[in-house]
Amino acid sequence: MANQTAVRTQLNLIGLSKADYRGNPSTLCQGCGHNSIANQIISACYEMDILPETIVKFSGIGCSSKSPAYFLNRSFGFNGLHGRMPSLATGALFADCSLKGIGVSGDGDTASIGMGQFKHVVRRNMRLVYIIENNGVYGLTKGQFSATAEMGLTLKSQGTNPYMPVDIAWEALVGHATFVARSFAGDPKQVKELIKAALSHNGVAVIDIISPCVTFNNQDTTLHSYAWGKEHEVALHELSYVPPAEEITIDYEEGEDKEVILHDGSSVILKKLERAYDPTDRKAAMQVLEEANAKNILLTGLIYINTEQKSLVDIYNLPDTPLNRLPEYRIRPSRESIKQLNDMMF
Amino acid sequence: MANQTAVRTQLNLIGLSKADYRGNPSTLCQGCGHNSIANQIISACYEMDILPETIVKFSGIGCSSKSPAYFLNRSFGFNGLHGRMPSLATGALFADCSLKGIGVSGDGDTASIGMGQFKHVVRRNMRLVYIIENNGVYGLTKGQFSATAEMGLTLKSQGTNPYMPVDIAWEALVGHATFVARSFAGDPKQVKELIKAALSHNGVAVIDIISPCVTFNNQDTTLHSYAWGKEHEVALHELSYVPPAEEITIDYEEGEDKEVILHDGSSVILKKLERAYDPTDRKAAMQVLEEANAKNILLTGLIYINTEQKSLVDIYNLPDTPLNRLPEYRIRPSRESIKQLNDMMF
Amino acid sequence: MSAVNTLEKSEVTKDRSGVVNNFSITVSTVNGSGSQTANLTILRAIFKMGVPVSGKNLFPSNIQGLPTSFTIRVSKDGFLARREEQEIMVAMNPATFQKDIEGVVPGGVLFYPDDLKIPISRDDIVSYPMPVKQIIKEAGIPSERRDYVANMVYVGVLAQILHIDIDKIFSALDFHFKGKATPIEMNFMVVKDAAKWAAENLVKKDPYRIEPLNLTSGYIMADGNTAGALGAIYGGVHFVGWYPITPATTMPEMIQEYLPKLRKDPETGKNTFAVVQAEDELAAIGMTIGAGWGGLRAMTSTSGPGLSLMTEYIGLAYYAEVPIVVWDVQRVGPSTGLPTRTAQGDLIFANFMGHGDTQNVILLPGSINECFEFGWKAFDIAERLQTPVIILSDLDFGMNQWMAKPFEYPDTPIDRGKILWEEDIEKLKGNWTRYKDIDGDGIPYRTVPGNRHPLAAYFARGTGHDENGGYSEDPQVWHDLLERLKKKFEYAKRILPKPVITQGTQHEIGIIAFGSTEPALNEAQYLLSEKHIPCDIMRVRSIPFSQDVGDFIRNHDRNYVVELNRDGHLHKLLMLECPDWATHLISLAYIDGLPITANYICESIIKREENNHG
Amino acid sequence: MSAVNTLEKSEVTKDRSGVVNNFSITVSTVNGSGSQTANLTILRAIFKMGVPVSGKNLFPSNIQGLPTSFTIRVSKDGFLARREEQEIMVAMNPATFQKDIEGVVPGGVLFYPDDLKIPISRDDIVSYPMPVKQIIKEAGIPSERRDYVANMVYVGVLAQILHIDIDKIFSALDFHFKGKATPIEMNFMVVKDAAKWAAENLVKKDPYRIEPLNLTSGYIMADGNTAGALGAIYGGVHFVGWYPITPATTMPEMIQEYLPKLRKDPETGKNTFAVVQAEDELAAIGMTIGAGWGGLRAMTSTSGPGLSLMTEYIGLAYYAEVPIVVWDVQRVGPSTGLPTRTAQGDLIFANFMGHGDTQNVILLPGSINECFEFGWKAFDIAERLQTPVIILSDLDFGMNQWMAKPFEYPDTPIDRGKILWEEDIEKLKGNWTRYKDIDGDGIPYRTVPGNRHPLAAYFARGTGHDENGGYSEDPQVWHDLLERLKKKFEYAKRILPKPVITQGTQHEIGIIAFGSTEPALNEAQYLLSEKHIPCDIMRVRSIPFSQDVGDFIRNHDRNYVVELNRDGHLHKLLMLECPDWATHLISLAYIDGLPITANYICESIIKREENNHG
Ligand SMILES: Cc1ncc(C[n+]2csc(CCOP(=O)(O)OP(=O)(O)O)c2C)c(N)n1
Ligand SMILES: Cc1ncc(C[n+]2csc(CCOP(=O)(O)OP(=O)(O)O)c2C)c(N)n1
Ligand code: SF4
Ligand code: SF4
Ligand SMILES: [Mg+2]
Ligand SMILES: [Mg+2]
Repeated sequence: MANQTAVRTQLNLIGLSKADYRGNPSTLCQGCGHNSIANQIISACYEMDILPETIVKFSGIGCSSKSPAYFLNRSFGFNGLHGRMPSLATGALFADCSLKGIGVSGDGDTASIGMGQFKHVVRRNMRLVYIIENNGVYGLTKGQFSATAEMGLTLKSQGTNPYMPVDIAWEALVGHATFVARSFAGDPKQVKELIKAALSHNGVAVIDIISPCVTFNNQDTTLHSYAWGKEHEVALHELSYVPPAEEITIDYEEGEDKEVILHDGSSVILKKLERAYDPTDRKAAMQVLEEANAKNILLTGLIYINTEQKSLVDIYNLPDTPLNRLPEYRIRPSRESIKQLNDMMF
Repeated sequence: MANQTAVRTQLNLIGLSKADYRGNPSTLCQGCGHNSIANQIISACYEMDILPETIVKFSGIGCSSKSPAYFLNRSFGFNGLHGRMPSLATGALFADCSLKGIGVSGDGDTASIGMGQFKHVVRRNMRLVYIIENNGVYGLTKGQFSATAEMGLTLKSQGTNPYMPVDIAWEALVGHATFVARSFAGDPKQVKELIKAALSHNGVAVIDIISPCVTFNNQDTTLHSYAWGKEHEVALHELSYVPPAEEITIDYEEGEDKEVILHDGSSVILKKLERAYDPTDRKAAMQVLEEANAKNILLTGLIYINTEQKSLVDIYNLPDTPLNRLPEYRIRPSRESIKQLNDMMF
Repeated sequence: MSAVNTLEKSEVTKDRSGVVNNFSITVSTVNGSGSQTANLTILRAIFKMGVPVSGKNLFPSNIQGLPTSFTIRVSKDGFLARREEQEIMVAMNPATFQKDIEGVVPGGVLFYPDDLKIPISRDDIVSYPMPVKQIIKEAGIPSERRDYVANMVYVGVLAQILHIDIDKIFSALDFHFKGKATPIEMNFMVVKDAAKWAAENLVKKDPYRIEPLNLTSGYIMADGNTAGALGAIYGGVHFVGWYPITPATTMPEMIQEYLPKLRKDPETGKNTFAVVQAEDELAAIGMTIGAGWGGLRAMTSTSGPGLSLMTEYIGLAYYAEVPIVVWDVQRVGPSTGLPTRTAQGDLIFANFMGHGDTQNVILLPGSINECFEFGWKAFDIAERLQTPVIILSDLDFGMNQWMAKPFEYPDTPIDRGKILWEEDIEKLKGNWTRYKDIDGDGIPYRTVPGNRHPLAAYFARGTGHDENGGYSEDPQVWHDLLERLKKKFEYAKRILPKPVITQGTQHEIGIIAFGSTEPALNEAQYLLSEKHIPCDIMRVRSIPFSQDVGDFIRNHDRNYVVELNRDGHLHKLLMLECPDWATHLISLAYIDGLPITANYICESIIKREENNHG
Repeated sequence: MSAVNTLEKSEVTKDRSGVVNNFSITVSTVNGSGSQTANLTILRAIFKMGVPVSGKNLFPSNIQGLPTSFTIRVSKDGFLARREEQEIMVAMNPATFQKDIEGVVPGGVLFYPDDLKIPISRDDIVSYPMPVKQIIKEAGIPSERRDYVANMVYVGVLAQILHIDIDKIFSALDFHFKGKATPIEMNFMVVKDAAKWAAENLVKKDPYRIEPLNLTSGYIMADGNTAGALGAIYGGVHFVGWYPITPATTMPEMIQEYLPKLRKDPETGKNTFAVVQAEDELAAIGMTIGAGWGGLRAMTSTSGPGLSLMTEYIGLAYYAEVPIVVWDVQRVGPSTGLPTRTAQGDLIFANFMGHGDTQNVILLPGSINECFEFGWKAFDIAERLQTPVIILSDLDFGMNQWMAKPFEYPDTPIDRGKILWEEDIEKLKGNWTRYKDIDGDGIPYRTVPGNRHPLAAYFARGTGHDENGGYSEDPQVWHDLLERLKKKFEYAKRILPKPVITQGTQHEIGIIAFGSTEPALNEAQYLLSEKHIPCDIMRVRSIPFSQDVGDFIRNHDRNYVVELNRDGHLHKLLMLECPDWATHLISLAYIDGLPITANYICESIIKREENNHG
């Protein structure tokens, strides 16, 4: 028995060890929130028995955008341009629609330079897990305000931020995202379960994760610090991902707790904490977000999900064979067709 | 008396006739909503006794963005790049902070290519009247879907739009705009009053005006057509602008109706229509916007206003003399200073 | 090569002064009035009569109500470039009436609506008033349609006076309205009524007429954007990320129109492609690069302002070696410039675009057929070289109807370049690295997402990387990779389309050009030969230049470089190519938004030659 | 001109082999460990001892934990370029220890922390272990501060062994910490303890030492970004729109730091400027152009990727004639490239950027003093010419500390160019138009918003416009306006900084370069002259080139063009400038991210010269 358990912790159902999901050693600062998120991506994929080759990684530019090099070395990845990960991912994921995309971005990368592409990939409901490692600051360029920095935040040699912050979850919701979550790098379990749920969602899954920058924005009183997060996190629910075809062993109370069935047959169980919350209700989502702002809390959990809407690739009616594997005769019209064509060209 | 009236309709308080506010003849299509908006800008400025030289006009690219050439010929104007009017206006308005900016953009210009700059100029609360002439389509490039086109809209040679629309008022509100309005080119009176209020607002004033494209998107059943608008417009209130220092002659009921005092001492009176509505309540604004979507109505009026927040230029502590008129001795440090400076350069 | 080259020389008599099948017709109207249908109908009817013809639409950058003109050149000799002279003017627009009249050659012809109450200032031209309103009214056209069919009146009158075959007009209408009976009949009725009215009421006083020939059989008519779109479809395009911009918009629109017809998967009946309208050009290029990296044949099409916006991402594709195809249908820049006028002004920018050391493969189609051919070939080149390929077309190609030879089925199978799949990696025992030059051609091997071999994946990036794609700041690694890219571009010269040279004999004078100036060039060559100034022509078709380009240049004492821009872009690039012969290159660059004329080329050369010898 | 040029030649003895005041020190650490403070302290202390010195920081593109090195060159002769050789190595990083040791010249010196348990592979160098942890511990440094001050140990040990004046170290610390007692004392205590330890425990076995000289008095130390920032402030900058990017970020940050100190309005005490951090470079340039159009002295600063993103808007500024200043602090491209390495790879792009026919004024500062000077002058030039001015600096200038002459107060009053205010329009009786060439220099008059004269306003645009600014698609209007812009650029040549030519006598060999390669160039000239290969140097300082540039080139049989890029950008532009002399231009372009060395230049030239004659 003991022996069996040991084996089970080493290999997952598809026979891979956790090491098969690792990336290169991180070159980020020690304690950076981004590292902890990378680890949860590794764990989530390992525990979900996902073949790493079926994931494709994307990022923009920033410390956060370096992270994809630190997980899933066996997955393809593309570190694109600052603020323009979404378009890259959109194009690439058409190549083989059986692949799952994980995009990692920063708050600068998404909410400053990347606002346009962020809003539009959300609107298109591209099948992409879109993780924002949100630290309220530009890490890689050494500590300028990003668009998510709170009004009044004072940073070394930058003065005081005079603007209202961009709220990424709010933006996603208003922009018709079909999966909106917020989490906290200091709450690894929740991060992991959310990533799992996101990977099973058929559409864009925006996860706004407060991920402290220990070097440039980790004062205890500021909204993207570990200390603040630990003290102010309020989870909407306790979230557990249940793989497809697995029996639900978590005990939960119907009516009170909530189960959401995902595209691939898996589900998330949302155990009620302070109050019942239905993440399929867009109005409710707006209410809690607005409340969170008013009460100055770090509200985390699955804020909104819509499992009905078609994802971008669904509307294109593509064959099962990935487009990038189609042989010549399936992508070049027949020799005969050219005659008909010319006849049409008056 | 008759004579006097004639004179009064000819010249406003600063002695200008309406012709002094005109622009070049429009080269837009006959019946285009944009023309009607241009006319209301002319009327608003004329009626507000604004010296045309104190207005600066901006636009991006599109039929809508051509409009600034069709009003206020005596005002400076800059027709910038597609989607990038806001940055241009931001820079230019620092030149002389006594000037008022009017930016005109299209739905493509603002919500497609311009999403980033739109959201960020709003966030900065730049003192700018930002008018979106929203027709759900790209007029100038002949009828492609813009980002505000409703899901399911079918256009000639473009097929059917598969995406959820961008709701510009919603976006402005979530993005912390301090003045959010929606109107309809088919409701010229409201358009005009809103423009007046916007011109008196100290901050960004977003006016999303449904402005039908008669050439490419005016089918009776589509959400940016004249017919649909006429049938589905529901005004939040009846809106009247009262200039500063003018006595309020409109009779309105306290409690029921609402008066909002603007930065320059003018006010808007919002006469209650179906129900009492307080545009200074952000939550209420969100509610009505969400309801409007659910009920499929064209909700118009002043949706939200916040007169407290500083505008961008306010935070810079600039002198009264416009920056662009400062003489050399006020912008070049003294000759003596260079010695001290060099001493600092170890 | 364009139609003009391919007309059998024996069939034509070189007669530029004649009045039969040899003149230009300009129709001056306001845009948004539906005149495009009328003008294309005339154009197509003449074409169907076997007479070589070209049409150029000179339209404003708005949607409705501004002056617009359409010029049809009829040329039995197959000279189809723009000409400065207008023999026949159809002046429908009161706002430009005076100016329009002034443009007519002495002895020319004026058609005009009889309700235009403007005095005609010329007595050296023939004038035909047309009772447009009356004919429309009598034809019983419902009032809301009247504006649109009114233009058919001049079609009918011209048909009668110029002897355009009325049956061919029917065929043209049938084609235009895709066989839809109602509009065809309504329009044709007006044409017939107008022709009848003209027959009964007008006496022909001018010498111009069309006579049937058989010089167009075997030819087609198409615009360059459609040709490029079809080329892409035959090239197996999988993915198009685009954003609307004049004059490029119709290319993706045509792709969208024809793809479903031509490219349903023979196995499943499903789509083998995706066309996505992006939110802007930054996204369009990002999507395209993502798709190209993903192993799709990916393209975008844009014009100058969009190309400028794509600068940074194209630089990444160059350095990360991602194959993509970018069509730039040029209009007049800088900046927003003249969106509805033609130019060749993006060449030097396309060549040097992007910060740092970059280089792009550039294709320069010079005919409608090459728009089609390069449309498919560009994918082979991009995938073979793993680099962006920029195709420079222009508005004149893109949006005007040209005579062309029938499109030819690609003569080589699709070349997907060096892609390794699972079995390839297996064979190599996993022994591959993304950015290593194995074959000595500077081109590495690549894998694409979806490849499920555990050793297939790599991490692509725009930052410094070593042969494995691993992040590197090592000076030597950077230097070596950049040198390899240079080597790749050396190799490119071998596979890119060679220049087209007309008459290979050695002459003193060479004319060098690219793209849509081709018809004017051929006509100029003829005109110059008549003046006893023989010259050779080289039409450059790709960059980096192959050896042939330098050879041609060095074989000529004076090379005139003709192009539609101010700064002589091709001229500059050729000087850099042949520093030893740089002073033998003479720029004849000119830009005003109009297609070039043979006269301009001719006269410029004669003037220079006189200076040289004088 | 940099310090090196300005050292009185009589003061220096040309001795490159000596060990006194003539060697390089490299400190190898990990980044984020605070070593920058220690290294700058050494640098500044040596400078304060009157010995010419330069420091170059070679750092990775991350924030913490990766290898980084800092090289200090000490040169009594005032040669301050990078050298390949390292005499003294301070090896603090276990990860690179082996490699670091290998880099030391035979007879060189190694300092290392004594807890590094790695065998030292060399016996031809002198090694000094340093008990870093022990000294820190004994100094009683609180544990959370230990990591940061640990590096002061090597400062102290080096001071002792190399004879660096301990008082000067105090001054350096005092400067660094802006007089804040606590950090100064804590750090200085460690330095003293370490020096004491070294005095007591180490025996000097190496020949290297610093001796006080008086060659730096009257000099300052500064980096190029600070110099540029200060220049802008003295140039009366009103508006900065920017977005962070390495290595440009510190320029706006320095502007923000110094503006409030130097630029309070003498009348009101208020700010006479606004610095706005934009959401991206598209917005940064848009704001800057808006401000420039509004009559502000407006600038932005960026690096390659940002410049690429600015392409379209800069094209508009060119065509609509908006004065702006764009600093491009170059890093290695293409694409994201090597963000923390230096290059001169954006030149040709900056020159041709943007679709259509464009052209930009480019300034090429070649010293810290020119960074300052061009910093203010650029505004005069931009406003005089009404066009974007791009200043190409680079990371080596921008982020490294250089010896420089004191900044000089601008020697000309601010030139706002041809701006008309209310009274001017009044005088002209309203008779002005925005885009007309009145003075024959191609430069029109402009008004700016706020001008309340009813005839002052005009509508600016990137679309075709006539002399009034009115929208126009007229071919002639387009053509003429573009030709006028060309004329303006001809005029520009008269007012742009002329090249700096060292030794005007005619020689066979010319060396041509620009920017931060200047110190290496001067050293190379000296080295070559020692080998009896005399050569003249021309440092180009602006584009479009003035007549002098061509003259220099044509006066030399062989012109070697030295630059830090792959494709020979300056070489290409000079070939276009002098087609008749194109073959006399030889490219010595090289790029690997490191600053160029005199050796590289020297050896490349010797090799070519041998080939030439061999
Ligand atoms: C076009 C462009 N502009 C600017 C930069 C410089 N840059 C690199 S990372 C970064 C900000 C990153 O901030 P964020 O996305 O929040 O990531 P973090 O480092 O905080 O994780 C910037 C401005 C760039 N690489 N490209
Ligand atoms: C960078 C760039 N891309 C594309 C275009 C082409 N373009 C001109 S207007 C326009 C769309 C305008 O749509 P909208 O803003 O809705 O204005 P409308 O014409 O509908 O009023 C586009 C795509 C351009 N001018 N510049
Ligand atoms: S600088 Fe901040 S964001 Fe970047 S790696 Fe360090 S802690 Fe993380
Ligand atoms: S095309 Fe549409 S938007 Fe443009 S002018 Fe005509 S009606 Fe207006
Ligand atoms: Mg961040
Ligand atoms: Mg629109």
